Amino acid sequence: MNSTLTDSVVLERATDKDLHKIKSEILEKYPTKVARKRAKQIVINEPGDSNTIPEIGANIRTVPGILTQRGCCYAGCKGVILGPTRDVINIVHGPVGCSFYAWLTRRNQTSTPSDDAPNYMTYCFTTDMQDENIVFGGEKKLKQAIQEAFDIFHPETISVFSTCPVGLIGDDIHSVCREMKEKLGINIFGFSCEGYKGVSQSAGHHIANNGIFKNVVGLDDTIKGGKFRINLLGEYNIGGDAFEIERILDACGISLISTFSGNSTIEQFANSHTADLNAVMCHRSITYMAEMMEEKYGMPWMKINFIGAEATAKSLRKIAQYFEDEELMARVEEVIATEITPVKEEMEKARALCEGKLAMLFVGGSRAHHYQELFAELGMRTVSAGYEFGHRDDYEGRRVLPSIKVDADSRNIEELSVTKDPEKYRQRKSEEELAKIEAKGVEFREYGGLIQDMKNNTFVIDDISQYETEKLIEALKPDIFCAGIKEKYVIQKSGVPMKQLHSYDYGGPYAGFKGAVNFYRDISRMTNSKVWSYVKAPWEKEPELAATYALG
Amino acid sequence: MNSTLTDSVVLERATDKDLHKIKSEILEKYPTKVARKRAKQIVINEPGDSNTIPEIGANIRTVPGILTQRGCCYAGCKGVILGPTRDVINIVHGPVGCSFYAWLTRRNQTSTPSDDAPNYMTYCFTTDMQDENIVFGGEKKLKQAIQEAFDIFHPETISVFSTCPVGLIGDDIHSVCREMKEKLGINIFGFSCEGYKGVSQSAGHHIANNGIFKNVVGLDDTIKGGKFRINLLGEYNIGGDAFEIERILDACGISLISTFSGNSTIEQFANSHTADLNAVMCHRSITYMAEMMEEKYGMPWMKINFIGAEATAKSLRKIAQYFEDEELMARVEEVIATEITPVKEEMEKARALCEGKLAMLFVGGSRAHHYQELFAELGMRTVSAGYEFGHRDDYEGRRVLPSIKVDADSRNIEELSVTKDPEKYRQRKSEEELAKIEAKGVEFREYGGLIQDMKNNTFVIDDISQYETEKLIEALKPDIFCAGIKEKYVIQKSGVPMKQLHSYDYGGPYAGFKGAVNFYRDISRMTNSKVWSYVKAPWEKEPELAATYALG
Amino acid sequence: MIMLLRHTPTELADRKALMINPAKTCQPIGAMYASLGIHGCMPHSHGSQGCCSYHRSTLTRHYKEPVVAGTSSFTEGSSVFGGQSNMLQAIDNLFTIYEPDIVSVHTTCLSETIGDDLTQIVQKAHDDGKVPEGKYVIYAPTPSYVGSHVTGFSNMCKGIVSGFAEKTGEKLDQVNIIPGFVEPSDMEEIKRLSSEMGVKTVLFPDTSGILNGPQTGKYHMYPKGGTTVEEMKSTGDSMGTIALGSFASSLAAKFLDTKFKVPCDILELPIGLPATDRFIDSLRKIAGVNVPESITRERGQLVDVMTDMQQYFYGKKVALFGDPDQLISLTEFLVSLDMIPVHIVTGTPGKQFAETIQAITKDLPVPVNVKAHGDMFLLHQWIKNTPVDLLIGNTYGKYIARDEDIPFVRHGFPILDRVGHSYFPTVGYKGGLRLLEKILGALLDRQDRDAPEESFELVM
Amino acid sequence: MIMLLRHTPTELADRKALMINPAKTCQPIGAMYASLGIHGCMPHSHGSQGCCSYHRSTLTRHYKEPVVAGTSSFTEGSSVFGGQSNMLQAIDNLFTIYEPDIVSVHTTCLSETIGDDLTQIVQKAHDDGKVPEGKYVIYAPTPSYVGSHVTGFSNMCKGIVSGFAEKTGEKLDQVNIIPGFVEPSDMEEIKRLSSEMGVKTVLFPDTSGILNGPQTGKYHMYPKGGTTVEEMKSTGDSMGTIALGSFASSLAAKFLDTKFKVPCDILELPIGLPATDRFIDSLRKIAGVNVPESITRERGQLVDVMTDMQQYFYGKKVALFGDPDQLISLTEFLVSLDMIPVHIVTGTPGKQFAETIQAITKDLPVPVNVKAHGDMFLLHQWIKNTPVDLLIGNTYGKYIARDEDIPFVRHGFPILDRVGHSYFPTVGYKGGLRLLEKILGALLDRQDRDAPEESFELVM
Repeated sequence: MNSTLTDSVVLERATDKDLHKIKSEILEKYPTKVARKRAKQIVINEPGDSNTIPEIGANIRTVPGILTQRGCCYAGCKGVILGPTRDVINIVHGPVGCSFYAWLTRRNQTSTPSDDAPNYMTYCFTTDMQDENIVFGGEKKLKQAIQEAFDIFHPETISVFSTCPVGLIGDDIHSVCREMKEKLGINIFGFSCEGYKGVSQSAGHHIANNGIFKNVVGLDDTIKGGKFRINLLGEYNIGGDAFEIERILDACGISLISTFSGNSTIEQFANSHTADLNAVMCHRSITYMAEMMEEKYGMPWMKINFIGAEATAKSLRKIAQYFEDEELMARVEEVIATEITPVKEEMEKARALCEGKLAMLFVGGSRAHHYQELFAELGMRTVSAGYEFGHRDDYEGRRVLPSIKVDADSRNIEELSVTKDPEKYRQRKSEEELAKIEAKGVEFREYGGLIQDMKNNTFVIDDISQYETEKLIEALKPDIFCAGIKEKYVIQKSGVPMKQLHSYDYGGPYAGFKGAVNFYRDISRMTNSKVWSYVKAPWEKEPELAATYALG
Repeated sequence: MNSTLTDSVVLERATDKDLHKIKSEILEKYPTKVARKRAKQIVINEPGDSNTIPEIGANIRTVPGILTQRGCCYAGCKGVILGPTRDVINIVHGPVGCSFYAWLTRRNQTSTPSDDAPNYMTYCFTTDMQDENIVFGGEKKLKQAIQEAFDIFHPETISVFSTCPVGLIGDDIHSVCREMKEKLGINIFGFSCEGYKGVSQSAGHHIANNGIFKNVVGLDDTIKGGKFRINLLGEYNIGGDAFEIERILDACGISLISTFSGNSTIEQFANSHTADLNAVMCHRSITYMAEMMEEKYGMPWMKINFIGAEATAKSLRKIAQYFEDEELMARVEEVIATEITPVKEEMEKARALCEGKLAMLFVGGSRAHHYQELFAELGMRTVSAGYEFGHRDDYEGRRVLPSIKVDADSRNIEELSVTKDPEKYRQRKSEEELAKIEAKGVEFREYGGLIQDMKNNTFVIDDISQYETEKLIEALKPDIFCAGIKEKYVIQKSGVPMKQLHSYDYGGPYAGFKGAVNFYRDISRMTNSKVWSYVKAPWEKEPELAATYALG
Repeated sequence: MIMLLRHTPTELADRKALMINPAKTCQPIGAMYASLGIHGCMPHSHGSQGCCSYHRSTLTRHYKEPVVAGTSSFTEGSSVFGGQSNMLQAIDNLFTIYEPDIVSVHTTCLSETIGDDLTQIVQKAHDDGKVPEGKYVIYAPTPSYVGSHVTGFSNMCKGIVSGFAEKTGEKLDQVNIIPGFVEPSDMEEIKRLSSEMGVKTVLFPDTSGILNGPQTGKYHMYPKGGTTVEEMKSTGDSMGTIALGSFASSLAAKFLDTKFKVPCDILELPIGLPATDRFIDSLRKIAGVNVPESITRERGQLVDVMTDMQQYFYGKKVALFGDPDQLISLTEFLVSLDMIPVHIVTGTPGKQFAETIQAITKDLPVPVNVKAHGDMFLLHQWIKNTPVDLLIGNTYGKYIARDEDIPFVRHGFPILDRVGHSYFPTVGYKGGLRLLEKILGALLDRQDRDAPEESFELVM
Repeated sequence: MIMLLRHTPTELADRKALMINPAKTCQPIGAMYASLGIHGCMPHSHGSQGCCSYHRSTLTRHYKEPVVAGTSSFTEGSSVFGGQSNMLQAIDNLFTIYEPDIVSVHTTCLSETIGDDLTQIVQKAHDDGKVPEGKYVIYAPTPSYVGSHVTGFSNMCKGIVSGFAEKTGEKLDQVNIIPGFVEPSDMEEIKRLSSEMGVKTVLFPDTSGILNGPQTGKYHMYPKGGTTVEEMKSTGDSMGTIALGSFASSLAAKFLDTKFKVPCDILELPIGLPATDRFIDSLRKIAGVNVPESITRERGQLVDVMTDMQQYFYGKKVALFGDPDQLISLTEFLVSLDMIPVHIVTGTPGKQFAETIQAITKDLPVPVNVKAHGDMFLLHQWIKNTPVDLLIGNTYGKYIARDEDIPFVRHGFPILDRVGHSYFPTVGYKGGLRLLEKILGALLDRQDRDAPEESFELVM
C-alpha cells in the first residue's frame, strides 16, 4: 500500500521518545523465555533508511497467561468468513457457547431485497451438545439437527462448524454432511474449524476459504452484470462499509459479482468465478481465495483499499486501469471528482481539531494498516500499531512470503492443491498484458506491509498483550487508541478515548468517501469531547480545605 | 329513577351497624356550630316506610377548614360545561393557575372527523394576569389576548371566563367580548364565573348554561338528522361514555342533534333547538338548559340514565315511547335484545366475585346515584352515598323543589327569564299527548332523588369531609369507595380500593352496554385483586423471632 | 395520524397578552407543596375552594399520594367583606378536627386582591385562642399574579424560617439545606449525600416520606417525615445555609442571613455532574470535611457512563421546558454531555434566567432560543422551525412529542402519567445516572424503532 | 417493515437436536463472572483462546467495563497431549506479569474432553513454585456441555468455598450470602439491605465496584471491591448461609453445610415483593434481628405502587426468557401484580424449573407454557400462537419484540444495548420499584403510541 503519508514524509519521526528504553522496560517484567519471544514481536521502526524492513515475529503461538486479545480458529471461520452470508444456515456443532457468542456479535450488515428473500443471520443454530453426546458421539444429533433445520426452514444451503470437543471425540462432520446432502438434495458441507487449530482466528479464515472454494465457488456459470465485473474479497460490511463501496462501484459502472463476504449470499459465491478481477481488501483473511481462483479459473487479483478517501480514489483507478477502458477511466475520474470535494471539506474541518494528535492501532489482520490512511488524512500520527492475527507478510509485505518457515500450527491447516479447471478456466489477462498494466504502477498479486508504511521511531507489535498495552499508553500517551471490544474500557479507564475498529462502536460506515467523512467526524468528536475534562473531581483538583468550620 | 334495586328489595337493610351511634361519634369531634350544620347534611335512611324521604342539608356553604372535596364556580363553568367542546377557544382571564389546572384534566374525550376540523381542547389559553393588571385593570390585556387568539387561530367562537380577582377589580369582560365580537365578526362571549360565586361547582353549571343558552343556542335553524331527533344533556363523554351512547342511539336509528357537552361543538349547540326531545343524563348540571329550551322552543325533556345495562335499556324505551313510533320501539327492543346477552354474561361472571360486597359513593351531582345501578347489578350494596355539589332535589327528588328556600349564595347567580321564541317556538307534544305517554310510565320534567333509591340503614351525606370519610371507612369497612382524585390515595392508604368516578381512573367507558361490561370487569378486578393481600409484611403478620442466633 | 396540537403554526407571531399552553402554574400550589414538607403540618389555602381543590388534585396526580389541605371557602360575601372570619373559623376547625401541629397558610389571588392581612389575622387567631398551646400557624403571601409555583414555594420557604427560626446564640454544628422545588426522592438523596459526607444538616422543606409514602393499610394524615419544628427553629443557629436553586431557595436563605447572620451559599440544583460537583464541594468547604471515597466513586460511575456513551449524546439537539432552577442545571448537564440544548423555555418570569442559560450555552455551535415567562406554544413553534432529537419536560410535553415524533423524557412538574419520579432521584450523581439512562433509553429506542433491517443493532 | 426473524413459522414442530436462538450460553462465562467478584482475582480460562475471548467480549458488552482474564491458549498439540504445560506456564506468567492475589481457573469443553485434572495441575503448580507465597489458585470444572452459564457460576461459587473456606472452630457473628448470578448493582443492594438489617454478612462473589466501577482516569486491573480472601476463608465459621437462587447458589451453600456444618437457607432471588419478603424474613430469623422501619417503609413504597397502578398490570400477558433463578422470582412477582406470565423459557436445563413455575402459576386463568432447556425460537412460536402484551428478557429479545411489535423490558444477561442494569438493582424492594417503573413505562408508552386522538391520556 502506498499511502499519502509515506509518499510525503517517510523519514519523519512519530515520537521523540526513546522506544528502545521503553521496549526494554516492557520486557523487563516478563519471565526470560517470554521476554525472548515477545522481543521478536515488538519491533521498533528505526530512524534511517526506510527500505530496511525489520523482521517481526508473527502468526506464532500466544504465550499462555499473557492476556492476549486473540480469538480462535472457529471465530475466524464461522464468525468472520461465513457469518456475513445470509442465505446459509450455519449449524455450530458443539456445546451451546460457541454458537451463542458468534450470534449477531460481529457487526456485519445485510440487506435483503424483500421479506421473501432468505436471511438467517439473525438466527443462531447449534446442536447444543450435552455430556452424553461427548461420551457417545454427536454425529446422530448433528444429522437430526440438519434434518430439523431443513424441515423448518427449507434452506438451499446448510453448513456445519466443528468446535473443540467435536474434533477430539472424532465426529466425522464431513461424512454426515455428505450423507445429508445426498438425502435432502441441497448443498451441505462442513468446516473442521475447531478452536484449538492454528494460533489465532487466522487459521479459521484459511479453513473457511478452502471450504467455500471447494463446496460453492464455481457452481453457477451464469454470466451476470455489465462490462466490468469484479469480486470484492475481504470486505465484511461492518457498519455498512460494503454498501458504501457498492454505491461507489455502481456509480463507476463496475459490476460487483460477489463479495467475500459482506452483504453476501451463497448464490453470489457460486457465481464468483465468472468475474474478471478479484479486488482484495483484507488480504490477510482472503488472499487464499484469490490465489485459488486465479489458479483454477484464471482471474488475476489485486490488492485494493477503500479505507481513506485517497485510498478509495486510488483503488478505483487501479480497477479501471486493469480493465484498460478509457470510458471507465473517465467515469471513475468523474466519480472521484464529484465525491472528493465534500470529503475534503470535512477533512479540513476535522484536521483543524485533530492535527498532531497521536493514534495507536492494534487490531485485526489489515485494519491496523488501512486505518492509518484515515489518521494521516487527519494529520494524526500513528505511533504504534500491530495486528491481532496478522502474519509476517502483513507486516513486512507479501514479498517476504518465501522466507517464512511454516511451523507446526500452520502445517495442520489443509492447503488445497488447486489446478486449472479444464472447462471453466479462462485467462483474463496474459502475463504480458498484466505486465503492461503493472508498468503503469498497478501491482498484481502483491501487497505492502504495515511496517514500511509507518513512520520512523514507531512501535510495531504483534499480538499485543494487555500488559504491553498499558505500558505503551503510559509511555506514549496516545490521544486515541483503536482496537476491539475487549480493550475498549481498559483503555478508556486510563482516560484515553478508544475507537473500536471491529464494530466501529456501532457507527460507520468508514469505507469509501462517505465513510471517510464519518470517520473524520467520529475521531474529531472523540479526541475533542468535553467529557474527558470531567474525569477529575473538583476536590481532587483542589484538595485544600478552606474549612468554614469543622463539625464535631 | 326507578332502579332494579329499589324495585325488588326496598326494605332490605344495607348494613346492620348502628348508624345513629356512628353519626353521633362523628359529630362529637366537631365544634358545636359545625356539628349542628353537619348533622343536617348527614342523613340516615331509616328502616321502615320508604315513602318518608328525609330532608337533607345540601347546596349550602362549606365550613371553612373542614376539608371539603368541593371545587369552585369556575371549575363548574369552564371545567365541566365548556371544557368538552372542541371548536371554541376558551380564554381564561386571570392569573395563570385557573387555566392551567383545567387544562386537559377532566377526561372528556373528543373525536374530530379530520385533521382540518378544529379542536382546541388540547390547548390552554390564559391572559396570565400579572400584578400590574390587577392594579390597573385587565381589560386591555383581555382585548389584546382575544385579538391574538383570533390572529393565530381564526376560530369561529371565543369565550372568556372570569376568575376571582377579575370580579373584584371590576373588569367588564362582557363589554370587552361585545366589542371584540363586533370587531372580529365571530361569536365572542363571556362568563362571570368567578371562583367565589355560589358554594360549589354547581353555581358554575348554572352560569355556563345561561351563557350558552343566551349566546349560542338557536343560532342555526338547519334541520339535520333523521326522524327521531334528540339532544343529550348532561353527558360529558368521560372516558368515551358519549361514544358508546352515540353507538347505541345510532343502532336504534335515533339522531343525536347535540350533546351538552361531550364530544360536542358550538355548531351543534347552535342547532340544538331543532331537536324534538331533550334527554337529560346529569340533571344536576344541565336541567337549567332543558327547562329554558322547553320554555323558549317547545321541546319537552325527560330524565334518562345510561349508567347500568338495565337503566340503558329503560332509557332507550322511554325515548322510543316519547316518539310513539312502533318501528322505533321494535328497533329499540331489537337492539336491547342483541346487546343485553353478552352484558348479562359478564354481569354474572363479575357478580359471582362481587356479590354482597359493600360500596360507598361520594361524588358529583348525579353520579353517586347513577352508579348505584351498576353496583346493584353486581349484587353489591351501597352503604353510603352523597354528592359533592348536589342540591336537595338531587337527594330528595325533583318534587321537593318548591320547598327549597333560595339563599344568598344561590340568589347571586343570574336566573334568565325565558319566554317563547315568537318564531322558533314549536310545541313538540301537547300537554295531553305528554300525559298520554306519561300514563304508560314515562315521566317528563321529573327525576327521583338518591335517597329514595337507597336501601334502608344507609348513610346519605352531602359535601362529605375528609374526617367523615375516614370515620365512615373505619366504621363500615367498604370493599370499594368511589369518589374523585383528591380522595383516591387517602382511601387507598386505608387499604380500600378506590374507584374514581370522575376520571374512571383513566378507564371506561362505563355508560351503555359496553360500558357496563367495562365497569363489571373493573370492579371485580379491584375488589378481588391479589395486591391487597400484600399490604402486611410477613414480619408484621408473624413478628415472633425464631432467632437462630443474635448478632453482637 | 391526527395531530393533537394541529393549530400550532410554524410561523412565529409576537404575543403580548395571550399565554398559550403555560410552562408554569400559580404560586399557591408551590406553597402547598413546601408546607407538605413540614412534619405534622396542614397546609391551608386562603381563598375560594377551587384553588385548594385544584392544587390538591394536581399534586395528587403527580405524586399518587394523599394530599390534604384546608380552604377558607370564600363566598361572594367573604370576597366583599374580607376573609378574616373564614380563616379564623378554618384555623379553629383544622386544629379541632385534624389536630395538626402546624397550620401553614398561603394566600391566593383572591385574598391578595382583597388585601387580607395574614399577620393580623394570625395574630387575632392567637388572641382569640384558636391556636392551641404548642401549636403553630405560619404563613406566606402567594399572590397568583406574581411569579409562578416556584415563587410560591420560595415564599413558603421564607414563611417557614420567618415562622420558626430562632437564634439562641449557640452555634450548632449543622448546615441548613434548602433543596428547592424538587421531588421527595431528590430531598432524600440530598440528605443521603450530606450524611455520607459526614455533615449534619437541617433540610427544609422535606417531603420525603410524605409524598412517596408506603402503603401500610392505614392512612396517616401526618406521616413520618418532614422537617420538625425543632429542626426549623434551629436553623437560626446553623453554621450556614446551602440554598439549592436561586429561584426557589435563595429568599429563605437570605432571610436567615440577614436576620440571624447565618451565611448562605446559593448554588444551582445539583442535577448533573457539574452542579453536583459544586454542591459536594460547597458542603466540603462549609463543613470542613473530606469527600469520602464512596461519593467520589458514585461520581466516577457517572463520568464513566458519560465517557462510554458519549457518541450517543454528542451533538443531539434538545428542547426543554420547566422550572428555571431545574432548567439551568439540566442545560449545563446537557452541555457537559456534548449535547445541544437549542430551545429552552420556562414559564417563570425572571431575567437572570436567560442570562444564565446564555452563559452556559455560549460555546455551542448553534444559536440557542431561551425565554423566561414563555410558554409551550412558543417552544413548539421553535421546534417546528428547528427540529430536535429529544424533548425534556413535564407530562404536557407528550402532546408536542407525539405531534412532532420526538423522543421524550419526562422531567419536572407535573408528571401525571408515569411513576418513578418520586422514588428515584435525579439530583446527585446517582440522579445523573438515572437521567443518562432515561435519555439514552429514549434516543436508543428511537434508533431501534427507525433502524432498517440492515442496521438494527444488537450491541449499542 | 421487513421482519428480522421472518423464517420463524407459527406452527410448532418438535425438535430433538437443533437448538435455535438459545436462551443460555455455556458454563465458563458464568465461572469467569463469579471469579471477577473476588478481590484481586485473575480469572483464567483453561482452553483454547476463543473461549476466553468470547467470554471477555460478552461480559464487556454487558457491563461496559474492563474484563480481563487469562487463557491457556490451547493449540492442536495441547489438545492431544493435555493442557498441563500450558496451564503451568499461564499460572507463572499471570502471577509474574499481572500480580493477582488469586488465579481462578475454570475449564472448558476442550480441557474437559481431554480430561485435564485441575487438582493435579494446581498441585503441580504449587510444587513447582509457580504460585508465589500468600497467593492462591482456585478452580472449578465447567464443561460447556453440561448445564449453562448459570451452572458455571454455581460451580465457581463452589470453587471459591472449596478453595478458601476454613473452620477455625470459633463461630463468627456473620451470615454468608451467595447472591446468585445477578448484577453488581444487585449485589450492592443485597449488602445494603443486610447492613440496614444490622446483619454482618459475607457476600460472595461480589462484583460491585468491579463491573460498575468509576471512571478515574487511571485503569486498575484489580479495582476496589470483590470478596476478600479473609472473608472467603471465614465463610466456614459463619452462623449460616443464605443462598439466593437454587440454580446458581445452592451448590456452594450445601458444600459449606456438608463440610463445615454451616446451615443454609436456599431462597429464591429477591426479585419482586414476595421473594424479597422471604429474603428479609430469612435474614431476620437467622440473625434474630428486627426488621427496621426503613426497610418496612421501602416495602410499603413498593406495595403502594402495586396497588396504585394495579389496573395497568392486571391481566396483561407476558412472555419471558432468561435464567431460571431470575425467571422464578420474576414470574412470582408478575403473578403478584395480577399479570399473566404465559410463556416462560429458560435455556438452562433442570426439571424442577417447570415444576416451580407451574406451582407459582397454578391459579392463573390460562394455560402457561413453560420450558427448561428451551430456546427463544420456541418462545417466539408460542408468542405467535398466543400473543402477549409484554416481553421481558435479555437484549436478544429485541428481535422478537420488533417483529411482533411487543413492548419490551430488558432484564437478565446479556444486555448489550442499554445501560443502567449495572447501576440500578432489580433485587429488593427498590429493585421492585425499578421493575415496576420499567414495566409500566413500556405498557404506557405503548398505550400512548397507539391511542387515537380521543383517548390520548394526559393523566395515567
